[in-house]
Amino acid sequence: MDSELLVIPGDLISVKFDANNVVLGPGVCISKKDNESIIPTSAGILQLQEKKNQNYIYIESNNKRYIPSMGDYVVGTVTGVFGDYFKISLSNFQSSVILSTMAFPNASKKNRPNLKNGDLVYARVSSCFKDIDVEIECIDPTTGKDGGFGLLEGGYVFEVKLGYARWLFFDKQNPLLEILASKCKFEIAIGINGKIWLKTDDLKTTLACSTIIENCQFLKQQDFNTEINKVFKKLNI
Amino acid sequence: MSEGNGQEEMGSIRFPAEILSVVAPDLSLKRHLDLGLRPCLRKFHEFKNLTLNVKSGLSRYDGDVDGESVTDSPVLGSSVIKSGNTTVICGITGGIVEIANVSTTTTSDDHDDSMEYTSIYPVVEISRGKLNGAPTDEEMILSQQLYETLLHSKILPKKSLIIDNIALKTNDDTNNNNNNRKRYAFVLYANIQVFSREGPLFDYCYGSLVKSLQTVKLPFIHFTDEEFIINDNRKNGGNVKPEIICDSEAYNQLKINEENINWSLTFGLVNNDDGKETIILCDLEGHAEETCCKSLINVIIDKNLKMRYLNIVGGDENVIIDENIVLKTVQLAKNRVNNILN
Amino acid sequence: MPKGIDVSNVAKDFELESLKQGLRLDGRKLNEFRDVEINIGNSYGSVDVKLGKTRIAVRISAEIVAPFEDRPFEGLFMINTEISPMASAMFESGRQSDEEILISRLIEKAVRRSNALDLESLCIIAGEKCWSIRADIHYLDYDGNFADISCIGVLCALLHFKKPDITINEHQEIIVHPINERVPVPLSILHIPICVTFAFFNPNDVEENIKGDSNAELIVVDPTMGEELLAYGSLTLTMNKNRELVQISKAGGLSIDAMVIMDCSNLAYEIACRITDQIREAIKADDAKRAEKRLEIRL
Amino acid sequence: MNVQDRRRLLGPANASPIVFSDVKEKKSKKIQAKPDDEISKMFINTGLVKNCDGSAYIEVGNTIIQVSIYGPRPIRGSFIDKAILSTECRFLPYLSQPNDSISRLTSSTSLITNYNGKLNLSNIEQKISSYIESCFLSCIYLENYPKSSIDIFIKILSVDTNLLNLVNDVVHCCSLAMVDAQIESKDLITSGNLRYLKSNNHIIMDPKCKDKDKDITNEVVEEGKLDLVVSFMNSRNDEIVGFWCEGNDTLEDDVLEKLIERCNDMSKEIRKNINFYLIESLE
Amino acid sequence: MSSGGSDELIYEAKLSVLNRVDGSAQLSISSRKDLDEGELGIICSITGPIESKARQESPQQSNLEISVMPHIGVASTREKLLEYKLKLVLDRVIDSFEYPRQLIQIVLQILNKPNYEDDTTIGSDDMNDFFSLNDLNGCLISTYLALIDSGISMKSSFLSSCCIINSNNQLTTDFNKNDLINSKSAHLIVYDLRNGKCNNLIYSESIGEFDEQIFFKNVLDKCKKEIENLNTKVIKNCITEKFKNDYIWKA
Repeated sequence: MDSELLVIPGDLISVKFDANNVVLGPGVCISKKDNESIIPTSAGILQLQEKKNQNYIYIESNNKRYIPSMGDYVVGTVTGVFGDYFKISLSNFQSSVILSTMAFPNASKKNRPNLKNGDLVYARVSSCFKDIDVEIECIDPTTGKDGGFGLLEGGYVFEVKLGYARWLFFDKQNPLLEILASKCKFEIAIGINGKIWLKTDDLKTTLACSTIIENCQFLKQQDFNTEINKVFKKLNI
Repeated sequence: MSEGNGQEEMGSIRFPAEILSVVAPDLSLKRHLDLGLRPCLRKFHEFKNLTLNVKSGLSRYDGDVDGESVTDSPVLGSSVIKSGNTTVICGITGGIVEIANVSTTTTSDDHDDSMEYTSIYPVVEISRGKLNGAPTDEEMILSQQLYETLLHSKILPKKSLIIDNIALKTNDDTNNNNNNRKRYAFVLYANIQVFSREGPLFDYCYGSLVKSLQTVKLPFIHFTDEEFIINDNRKNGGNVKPEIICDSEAYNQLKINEENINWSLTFGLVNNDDGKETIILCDLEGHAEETCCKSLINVIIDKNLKMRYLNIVGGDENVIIDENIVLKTVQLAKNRVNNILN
Repeated sequence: MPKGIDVSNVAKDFELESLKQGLRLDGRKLNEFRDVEINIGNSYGSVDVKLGKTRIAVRISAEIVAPFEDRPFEGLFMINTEISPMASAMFESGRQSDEEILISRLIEKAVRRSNALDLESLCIIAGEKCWSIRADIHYLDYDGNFADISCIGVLCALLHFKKPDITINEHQEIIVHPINERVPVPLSILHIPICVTFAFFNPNDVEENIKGDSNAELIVVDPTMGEELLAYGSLTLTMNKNRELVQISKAGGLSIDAMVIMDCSNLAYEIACRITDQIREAIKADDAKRAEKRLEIRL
Repeated sequence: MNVQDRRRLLGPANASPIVFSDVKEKKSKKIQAKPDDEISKMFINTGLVKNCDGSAYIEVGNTIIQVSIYGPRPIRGSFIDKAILSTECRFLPYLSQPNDSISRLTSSTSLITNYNGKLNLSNIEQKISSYIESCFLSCIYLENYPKSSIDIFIKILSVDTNLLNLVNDVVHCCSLAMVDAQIESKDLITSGNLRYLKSNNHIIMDPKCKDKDKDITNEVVEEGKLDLVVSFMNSRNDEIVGFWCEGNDTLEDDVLEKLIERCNDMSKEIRKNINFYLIESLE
Repeated sequence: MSSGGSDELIYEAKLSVLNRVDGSAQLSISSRKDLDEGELGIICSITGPIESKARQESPQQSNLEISVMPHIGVASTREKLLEYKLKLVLDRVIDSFEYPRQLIQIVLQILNKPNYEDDTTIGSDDMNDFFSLNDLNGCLISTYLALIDSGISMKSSFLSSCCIINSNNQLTTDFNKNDLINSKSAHLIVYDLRNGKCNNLIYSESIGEFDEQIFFKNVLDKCKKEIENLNTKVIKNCITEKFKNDYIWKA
């Protein structure tokens, strides 16, 4: 981490790039003054990536407050059932997002998904603009199938910080889920909004796994094993 | 409903100036500035006209020349400021408080711990057609600002309010009140009424407060053995028996620190179109100016044209506030204050 | 349920099922009170307390005022329990929710009305001047059980607080001696009431009037926020080390067997004793620290 | 516990208001000397306050009244077929309100805690408010303004007279403001006010003297004193829209008739003056 | 906890001190000269962007709700004015157009004040705390840190500093209540930061008798130095520390 550059809002980023080929991600903007220098708007670790001849610049930080972004996989709670849509809460105290009854596989006017208040869904952010309500969908638009989205039944849901959730979700090299999988069988749905749903065959194991995932966000990788053993032992599994 | 062919003409809408200043204040401001004018139609450095009246007829002693025509108003000093459409009426009333006979022993040779100066407790009320009496944020902030500003201006010495000569108005001479060592002081309250709220409100309220303070006269005090019952509006208790009452006529002028009499002026800073030049606007007025000028400079200048308070708010990131612009503003303020106070 | 926090059915069912199996999500036993962490500040009467993730700061202050007309021989004591959105966005600023009112009543009864603070000792000149003691509780972080932590915080701060020494001269004038001049005076605390809160859950998720083995309520002590959100009722017992019961307050719709309350009080007594000792020790440790510091300065 | 008002700077809690000994009789009389059958001069002005729809200002002696009218303005909520009229009269907080003793005899609680009806209004303020409201209710064409409200805000800036005389001036100030706000009304309301002393059958028009009721314990009880204010629509056949009587005696029918007659005369006199002012201000 | 400071003041700061809110920071400022004086302690929490109440919603920007809570007693008009001044600065630095119709809730709890025991025992109802510059200074720094912790979008970084000119014409950032009362003038200065250097003056408040020369030459220089010092010795460290903890699982 030491080699990575920690920036704070307002700093000048002294990185050379081709201005025409730059894609700005979260946490950076173009200075309004000279229209070319890139300025961070939040504190974090500056990330520069080159993909398909384009430069991606964004700031990585491990925050708590989720801000919806196009394509994110999220875990949400149904907070309202209306005629042709559901209201879904992705994060406490935040404006709810819209899940249309048509955004399900094989949905039609007659074939409505039957969700109740308090139900948990796994979905994908399908429309996200600042000035209008965010929409999510429980369908994989490329295949028209459920793609793993939809109602989450049983198990347990808990919250972690956002950077950690992203790491669990994106980083194929993260060792935690692998070690855990070697200990027990589990189903997991990781929301980029920091909510993780997890289900195993029995309650104790579910409790153990969720406790471990929650606790490991405050531990070094080398301590993961110890933590896992400790929790399993305490619960006599 | 016309059966349109879906080809409705989208005409441009023309707004009158006062509507435009509400729906698009930034545009309104910009268009005026381009013409070298302001939405209020004044020039950039032109102040609003101002009339000050300290014989408003509100005060107890206003009509008094020979001690013969004192009214029974509780107002000890007052003033009225009119500027543009705005009228600010300030009335100062008094209360009496027992000075706590609590003292601290301090061995340190430092200066006195407490300040030598005090302030007035102001309540600002802006009439704006709203029912119910809870003060708005603006009223609360103004009141607090007035309190703090007057205090820091060092105009009202604490000792001017201390009552040291209390005449004993008792027929019973045997009952010597000497063992009553209670000491009393006046406290001053200000009630500031604002009508037709417009323009630099703090400046007007502060002006009316200071002007009123200059007219305050404090009545003579007697002890009484009469059973007076009065209705105390501010307390739940209802009836209280005052131990001291004030003479209906005799008074002293309140001693204030005349040298520190000062005046507040607020300026707005905006960028003109090309962003190279910063324009100073005097006495911000109206919706467009008040919402769009996010960079402000508030200066308080005293009688001797010395700066007593400076508040720079750089709310607008496009306005660079440098030494030059501040100096220019302060100079404008000094000229204006010289006109008003001297 | 407070606005803004959405608990999914999945989480509810799981929590309840865990409780049935005697497991709590934070790994505690059902009858286990969280560890209390007491930090005493530099100023007298300034205490920070943590109970798990729940955290408060208490500040005691004193001033000289006139006593109430109908109680000329007593000083004043008031507790301010305003909860800001700092603790959680579920608490609105400037508006008291029902939960807040409940918490402030609990504390009021536990500390003020139980005469933990000897008001008569605050009298300076009868009918004229007395001390007014004020406890401001600042709620910083919320993970359940504000009642118990508030009580611990206020008592600890009251025990730690010292008011400046005063003398009255021949003119009935009060002279206050700053604390760096004369040794300040501690408050007179008559006993240390400690609150212990229990939360009740209905295992079958329906209210039933007749209790039996099949639907005996689940009881946990010192509930977390998650548990409070799920609970059907709560019971706060206030006790002191003399085994005196100061307050019983039961809220919520679930009916509770009288014997259950007996069991709860036994547990509450144990906890109250332990916490009382902890408070005493914290104060003692701070006294020792201060004495050492004074010695250092003298040397 | 006394709950501290955290939204105002009230100063020390133990401060008591200044109490003045009475202004000596001869001196107070001197300013207010006026024949009993004369109406005192008033200074009137309209349209001074800009951020409202109509305003008026009246100065009579040391009494100063300001009225602002907001309306007709749209209201939220469900449809109503005519405008809601509301009136709020406030004295500046430091003014001692006339006939305080009346309010104190009727309610032992103090002014601030009076929460019945409108928030924070004292008894006197409420009485004036409701008198004005009932006068104008019968005068304004409320049905012309559906789904709206018309709010009258009366501010007493200074007061140096008795209650009913003040009410008399308030009525005129409101009428002027109503004209300034161009609210459609049946007529312009004016009123007359007098004091009747039963013992010597004496009538004082437009009585400017203050009530001697500062002190309940040794109140000066004037036997057979009656104060009367009657408000009219003089262009509508002298219809009476308001009637308020305060006093400690009874009235015979014929005397009452006579008194109303005298009030009407006074009302007409004032109406003439107001008409004159309005015509002047048009030019 | 990162601590450090200048020759005159010791700052201690820590981020992410609270669990329920989205960003938080605790700050204390104390005098190096007189350790017995006690510290100014402030804790700041930020929640947001969250759903705004309908009546507070603004169509294009986020709405800032700022509450300052005193260490003793309830919030009064004094705190209202502090909140207003804070808002003047935060409106400039928070990128409020990024979160239209949303609410950002900022709570500042004053935990300690230097020598507060002395203040409260004097039984007067007079407002003892005449000067709010110190509080404003602490509030600004802790709000900045909490904002950084929350990840809320900002146009620039900022820090503040305050100083007095005492009766001997000396400029100092270390002063107690007495010094303040007897000072010739007192100043609070806020700058935005660019790469650790003071960039633009974004807020200033000066009370007392002073002239333009003193303000521009001495006061601004002194405060700039203090701000840059604070940034390099304390702020940077505690932000780095936060990120180390946040990404501990990567190590």
